[in-house]
Amino acid sequence: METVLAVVVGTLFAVGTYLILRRSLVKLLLGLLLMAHGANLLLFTLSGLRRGAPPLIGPDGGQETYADPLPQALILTALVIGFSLMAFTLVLAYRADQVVGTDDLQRLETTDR
Amino acid sequence: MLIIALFSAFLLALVTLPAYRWLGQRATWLLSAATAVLFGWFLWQAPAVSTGHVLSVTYPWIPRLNAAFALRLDGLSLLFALLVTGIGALIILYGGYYLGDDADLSRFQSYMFLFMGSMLGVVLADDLVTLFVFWELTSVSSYLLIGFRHEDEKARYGALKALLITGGGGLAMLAGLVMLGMAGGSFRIGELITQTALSTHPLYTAFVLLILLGAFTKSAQVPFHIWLPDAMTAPTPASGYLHSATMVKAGIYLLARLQPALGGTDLWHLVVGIVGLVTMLLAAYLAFGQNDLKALLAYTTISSLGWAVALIGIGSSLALKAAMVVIVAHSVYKAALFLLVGIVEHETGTRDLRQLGGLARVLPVTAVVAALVTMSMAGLPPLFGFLAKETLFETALTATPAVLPALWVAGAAFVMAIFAVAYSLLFYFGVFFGSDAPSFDEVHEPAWPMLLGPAILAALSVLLAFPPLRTASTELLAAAASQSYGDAVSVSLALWHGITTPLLMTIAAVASGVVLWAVRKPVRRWQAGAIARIRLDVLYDGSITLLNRLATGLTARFQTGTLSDYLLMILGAMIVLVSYAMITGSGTITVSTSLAGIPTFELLAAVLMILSAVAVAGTSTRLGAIAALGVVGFFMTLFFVIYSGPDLALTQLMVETLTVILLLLVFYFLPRVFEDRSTRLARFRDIAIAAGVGTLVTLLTLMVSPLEGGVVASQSEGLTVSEFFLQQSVPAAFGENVVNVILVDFRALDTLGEITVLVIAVLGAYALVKLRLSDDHDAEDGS
Amino acid sequence: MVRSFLLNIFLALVWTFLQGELQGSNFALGLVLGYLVIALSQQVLGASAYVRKVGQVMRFLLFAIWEIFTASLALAWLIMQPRLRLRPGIVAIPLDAETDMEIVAVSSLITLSPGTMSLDVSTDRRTLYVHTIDLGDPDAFRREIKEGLERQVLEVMR
Amino acid sequence: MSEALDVALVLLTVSMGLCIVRLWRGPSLPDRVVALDQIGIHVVALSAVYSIQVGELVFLDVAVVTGLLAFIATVAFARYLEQGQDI
Amino acid sequence: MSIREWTVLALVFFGTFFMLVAAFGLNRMPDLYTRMHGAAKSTTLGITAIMMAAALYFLNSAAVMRAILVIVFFFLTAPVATHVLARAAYFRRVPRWEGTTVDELLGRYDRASHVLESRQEGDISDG
Amino acid sequence: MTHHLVLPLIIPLVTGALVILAGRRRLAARAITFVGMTTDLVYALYLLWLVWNEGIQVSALGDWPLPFGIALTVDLLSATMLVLAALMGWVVLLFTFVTIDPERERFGFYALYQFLILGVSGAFLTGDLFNLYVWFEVMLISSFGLMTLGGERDQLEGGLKYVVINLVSSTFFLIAVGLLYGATGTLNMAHLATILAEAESTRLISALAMLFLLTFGIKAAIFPLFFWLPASYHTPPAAVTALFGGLLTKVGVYAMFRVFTLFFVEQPPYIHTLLLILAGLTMVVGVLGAIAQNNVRRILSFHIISQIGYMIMGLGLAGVLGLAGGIFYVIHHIIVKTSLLMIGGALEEISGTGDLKHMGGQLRERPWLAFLFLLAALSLAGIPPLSGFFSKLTLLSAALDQEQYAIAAVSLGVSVLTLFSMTKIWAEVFWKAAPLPAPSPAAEPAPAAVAPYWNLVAPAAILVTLSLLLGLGAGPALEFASAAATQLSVPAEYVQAVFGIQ
Repeated sequence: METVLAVVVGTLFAVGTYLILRRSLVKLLLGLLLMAHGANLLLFTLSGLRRGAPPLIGPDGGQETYADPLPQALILTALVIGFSLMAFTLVLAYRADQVVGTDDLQRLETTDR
Repeated sequence: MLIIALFSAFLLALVTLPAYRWLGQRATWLLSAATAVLFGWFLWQAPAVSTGHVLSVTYPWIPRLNAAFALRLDGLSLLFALLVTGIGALIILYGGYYLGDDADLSRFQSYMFLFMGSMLGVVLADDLVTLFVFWELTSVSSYLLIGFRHEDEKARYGALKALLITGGGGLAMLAGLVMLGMAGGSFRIGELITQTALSTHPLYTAFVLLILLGAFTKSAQVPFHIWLPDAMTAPTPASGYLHSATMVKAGIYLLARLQPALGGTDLWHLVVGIVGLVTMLLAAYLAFGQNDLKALLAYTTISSLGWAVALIGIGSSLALKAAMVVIVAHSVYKAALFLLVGIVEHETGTRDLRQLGGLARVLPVTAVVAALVTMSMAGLPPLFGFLAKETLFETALTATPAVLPALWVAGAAFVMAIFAVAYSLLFYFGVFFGSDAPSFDEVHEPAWPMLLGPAILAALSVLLAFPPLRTASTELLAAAASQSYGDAVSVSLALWHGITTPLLMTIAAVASGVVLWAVRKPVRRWQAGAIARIRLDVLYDGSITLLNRLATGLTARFQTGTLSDYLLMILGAMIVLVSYAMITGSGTITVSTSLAGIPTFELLAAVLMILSAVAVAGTSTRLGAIAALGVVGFFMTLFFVIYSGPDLALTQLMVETLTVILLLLVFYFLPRVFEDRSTRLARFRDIAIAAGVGTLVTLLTLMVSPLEGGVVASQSEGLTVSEFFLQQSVPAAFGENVVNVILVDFRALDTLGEITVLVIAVLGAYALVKLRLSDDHDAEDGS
Repeated sequence: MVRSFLLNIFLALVWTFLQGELQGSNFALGLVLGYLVIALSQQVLGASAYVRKVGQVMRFLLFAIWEIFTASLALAWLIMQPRLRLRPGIVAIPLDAETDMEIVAVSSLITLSPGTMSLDVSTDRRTLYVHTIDLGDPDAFRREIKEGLERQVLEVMR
Repeated sequence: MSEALDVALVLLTVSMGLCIVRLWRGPSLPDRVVALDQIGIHVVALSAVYSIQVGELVFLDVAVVTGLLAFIATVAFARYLEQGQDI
Repeated sequence: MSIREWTVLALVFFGTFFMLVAAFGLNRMPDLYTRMHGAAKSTTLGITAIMMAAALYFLNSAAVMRAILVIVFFFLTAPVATHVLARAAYFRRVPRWEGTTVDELLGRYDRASHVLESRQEGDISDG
Repeated sequence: MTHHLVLPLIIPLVTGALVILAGRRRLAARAITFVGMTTDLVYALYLLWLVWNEGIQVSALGDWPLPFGIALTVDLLSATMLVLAALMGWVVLLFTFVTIDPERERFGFYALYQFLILGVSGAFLTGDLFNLYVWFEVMLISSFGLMTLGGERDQLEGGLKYVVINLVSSTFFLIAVGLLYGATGTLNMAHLATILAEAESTRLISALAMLFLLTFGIKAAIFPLFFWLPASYHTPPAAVTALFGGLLTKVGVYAMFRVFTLFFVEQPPYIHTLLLILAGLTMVVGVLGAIAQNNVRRILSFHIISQIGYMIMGLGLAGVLGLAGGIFYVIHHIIVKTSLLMIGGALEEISGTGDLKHMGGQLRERPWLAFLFLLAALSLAGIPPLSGFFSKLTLLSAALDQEQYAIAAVSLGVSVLTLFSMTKIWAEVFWKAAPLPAPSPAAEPAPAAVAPYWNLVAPAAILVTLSLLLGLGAGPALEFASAAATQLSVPAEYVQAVFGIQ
């Protein structure tokens, strides 16, 4: 299954990459979100996929094997961080569009010239 | 004491500003006197130093680089130090009156002292790093002085040109010096000049050439001489001081200083000798073609510098003696000439040869003084300049190395001498005599302190040629030359040796020079065309233009302003670097293509997830794309559920939903255009990049996953990190949900950061929405 | 009514404590038992709106589940036909329901029942627009809804 | 039991796939929103069945939350639709 | 397998079946409004069945509570969601299937103010 | 075990929180921030003293045994960077008080400022890779906030590019961390060092090293990854640019130093050559960019890139001398660049524009500012006896010592170009006569910043003095940098410190 998920991760990155290379602000944002998904899923894939073994230790001590809890904790942190960043970016995109008046990224070039 | 002497100059630079504010013009005298005291102190050291005594001080500075703050006063340093302080004292005085009514006088004098200190530092340094520090400082002070009239664009141009050429050469030299220091195992000049094996070092050619580059740019040797004429935009005292008497001699000083260590090889003889000779000749020729008096003097300066350089290139004891003589002679008469030109310009308002003439009538004293120094420049007896030329001829005829045939040297010297006579006549008669002179009736002699400097220097030009000053100076010159030669050099100077070849050459040169002057009009007219053709400045200007164009072009290519381009380059770099690492590295990638054991519905879900991801890019509507994104999020959740990450699934859902809602809110305001605006080609390119990134990420994931079973055990307790968490969660941290325990206990710091990020994001977004310092594009949207 | 409800909660809590374990299941059981106690004691204490209401709600729920069950079956049947036999239409139904709660309940239940789906309520809240899959006579349909479904809902709600 | 549940999971996934087909085809926006809503509900179902299969109660929580959020998302979409943005 | 497990399985498949029905409906029906019929009813039933299965399988209060929560929630939200969506769709003039026979809603929306008129008295042919 | 190591995190965090609580009360916010920043500076200095005397300091948070918990690890490099961060924070704060507009102050400027310091300090402190990611994000999001605070058009436009590229970089950072954890099973840097020291150089490890190079390269703005910087750095208020220019990219540089000396040593084998190539390109492209600009802060922004090249050159040269040169350069650059950006900002405030065409005459108007600028500019270009020269000299010596002549030549050539470009500002702003009646839009008297001239100059003066002292005291400074470099070049010491605390 790791192989399959690796392909999924790759696809997420590929589509994300394609989208962030578009000229539209909206697609850019979507691409960033897809890449964030890809990154999280990648971490998850690496954690060693185990079915039905959530890292919850019952009062009786529980099973012998659990899913690796650390990557899960990392993803959890990354999820929230990623969300915060995305939320900010969305607001920024909204404001930028409002002030600049276009969502065509090729026209957002005044600061570089 | 040496240190105090050195830093007193810098101190004076600081004192200048308040001094002028409090004392007015009296400060000029005070400062000049202070400089004279400095001169006196150096002079006082002369007897001891002439006998070979060396004063030196060393402080460790950068032990890690073997660099020390080391000073050394020997014959060579002393000679230069005397020139710097002696001429300095006169020029400070002169400058105080020359710029008497200028509001920026104090600033000017301050720069002059800054230069003086730096130049003293150069000549006193006993350590290559110390030397270089002061070397660059002279460039900076020169920059400030050339650009002193900074509202004038030409001044700025000249200043930059000088700085770039000398500064650039200086940096090349730095590389050479560092290599030299490494080759010689020390940065101490005193130690390096005693070494003999340097010329066989494998890097010899490299560091010699680099150091020469520094010296040549500083001393305005062809083809780097182009900055000096433009540097004439500096106020005249500065031109006389820096760009004639002292700073431009820094390169010569360096060559003379390092001659014992680096000289004696064919490379040295050839490069230094040829460059010197060419400079000497070319500049003399060009000088004759000038109309601007300062430009004329600038070219004669270059010529004389070439003269000294050529002598150092020859490198025999006689040659070095001749070099010392010409250095002193030139400094004395050329400084005076500049000051005189300054007077002329100060009084008449012009320094164009074509507008001047007949000034001997209104400026008699000036004319007399000028006559003396011009004669010295022309190399006429009984002046010190004559001695310089005699020794040059003598050297050319007797003591040249094999690679520099005597005929070349003698021929070049002779031709130069002809031009020297011719341009001297051109200068003197053009300014002070001439029938077509316009009337300068209102012109009068300058304030006497302005004449004092030139007069003293003119007197010196005479007196140095006769005892007792001649004998006194020979000792010093001998000491200097022997430092440069690396062995004792005996110096005896006399005006009359009998009828010798050099004397005959001088007579012939003077005669030819007079003839040349007589036919000056056609010659100069012809030159005007020729000069236009061989201006090397085109090279400089061209390269600056080219540089600017290159910079603009290149930057426009990189910094296109389009985010997609930036991302393209970044992702391209990623693909190149990572795939190169993958291709060249060793190790296997295990790809299990077997799908056995994978539940069908998981496969299906994976396929569907891929489809929805593609759908995000493929749908033609924004909402469709968001919906597809939402589906991708649902599948993420699903996989988190399947592979035992309930907390992840919950958080993912929450985040996903919030994101989707935010997206909707934001998109409500965004324009509706959603079609792809890129060209077909761009799309293909992007697909290729995307495929590359996707493939790499997949491969990376695949490469890591097989290791999963064999995660390296940690050092303590034989546990892997996750085993530790699972084991310790309940007993040590009293939590059953290990993920939670990690978040709030084992790795609480991450969580702290995470929460902070959330808070900041809210803060930032709030401010972004609320605080609007600029007018919005659409006012109605601002509600 | 509120008092009865609080009484029920109280009884449930008492039950939970008697059981000694503070668990949801015990509390739920307590709720049921408490309700039964109140329902039985109403013979003694007189009729309580609370008991009636709960009973009505239960019936209503059962009705709703039944509606949705039949609706789904009908749909399943429809889908499985090789040719879809559809006669969709949008019908306006005047509402007797007055309060927001009532309107929501009516419109929700319409959505959950076979072949109908409420589209929108007019701004003056007097008309409900319903989409139906198999429309014969609009007026017959109107009548059917009003007399069947709406009345049943309003009975429960009032 | 587990094998049988596997079958159920597959069926649910297929069903979800059908919803994705609708999501892809549209044609109107509300069609897509309906499809998304359906997909959310499928996730609820899948989580619940999976929770039965592995015997882990926690995944029921996921089902609860998914249901809640799918609803919120749908309403949000609907609000957005009604604001009258064309596509 | 115990009877309980059989029951669980039966419920799961019952639910799955209706989920499938909804999904098929989503694809077979000709227009948005007819599609939504299936979505509203069948999935609610499907979820109900599956949640009941889960409750039965675990048979502890936590599971039962969650199941009830989900079921009640769906009963409450499914119609509401359908309702808001259908309304929005109609408002946006998502086209109806050409076979639609009667449309008494047509033309009653004020698109600017979002006001929906009531049915006029004259239209009511029968009380 | 030194638990007070968390103070550089706690102080800005608490200060930031207090500022938020202060709400819209500007003066309270100022006072709180100033006290917080000062405390931070004092502690950072103490920490540096401690590390200098007692070696690498480690604190395992929560007392969990390492490598399981998160370790804060401070070696000389970290301590130096902490001091610099605090110092820049402190000095720029003074500058902020003079130049910032009250509206921004009311909208959480100081809170964001403190959180930025928090993120930066965290990145310097931590000895855990994922934790580094977290602090990077804290730093990023606060910088996003600061960058766009005010919502002016240029800010938003530049900010968008800045944000997006950094988000991409963060994503790659995250997967790199994840992959490295997958490959080694640990996140603790010291632990990674021991594991990777034994591991053979596979294509996986090489590829991961490249990923880290890329992510940190983006933050550090090296050659093909720098585009966000010139697009955005000139857009926020001057104080923000000064703080960013001094600190942000250097966090990326620091991370590269850490990663490529501690656990990706010689991974992949060609890493040093690659770094040198990138360093050279960065220098050249950066300085050419600067030459192409005609706006004070844009020129300075491009110079940041160019200068980053020198730091990477130090890393690429490796060896104690090379690393020492790099560290020395970082120290020098942070000080000088911050001061230059403050001066540049002040000039823009005074002139009402940053466009060289519309500026001029400042040498007569503001001689002290001119003097400071000249010193700082010369220092940047590497003119002795200022700090820039000695750091370049060290790098040059290291390069020549290792017979890396190409990079030595490039570094010298770029120095000349830097000089060329800095004198452009000098000539246009200070030397050129003031343009005729200002055509700039800000025709009305420039903001209040003009009046208190001394306040405007003083912060830059502090830093320029520091640069001068660093130059004159180059010997001790280089000894210090060498000590830090020695620590870097012996990872075992770091590892020992981390695992020795139990």
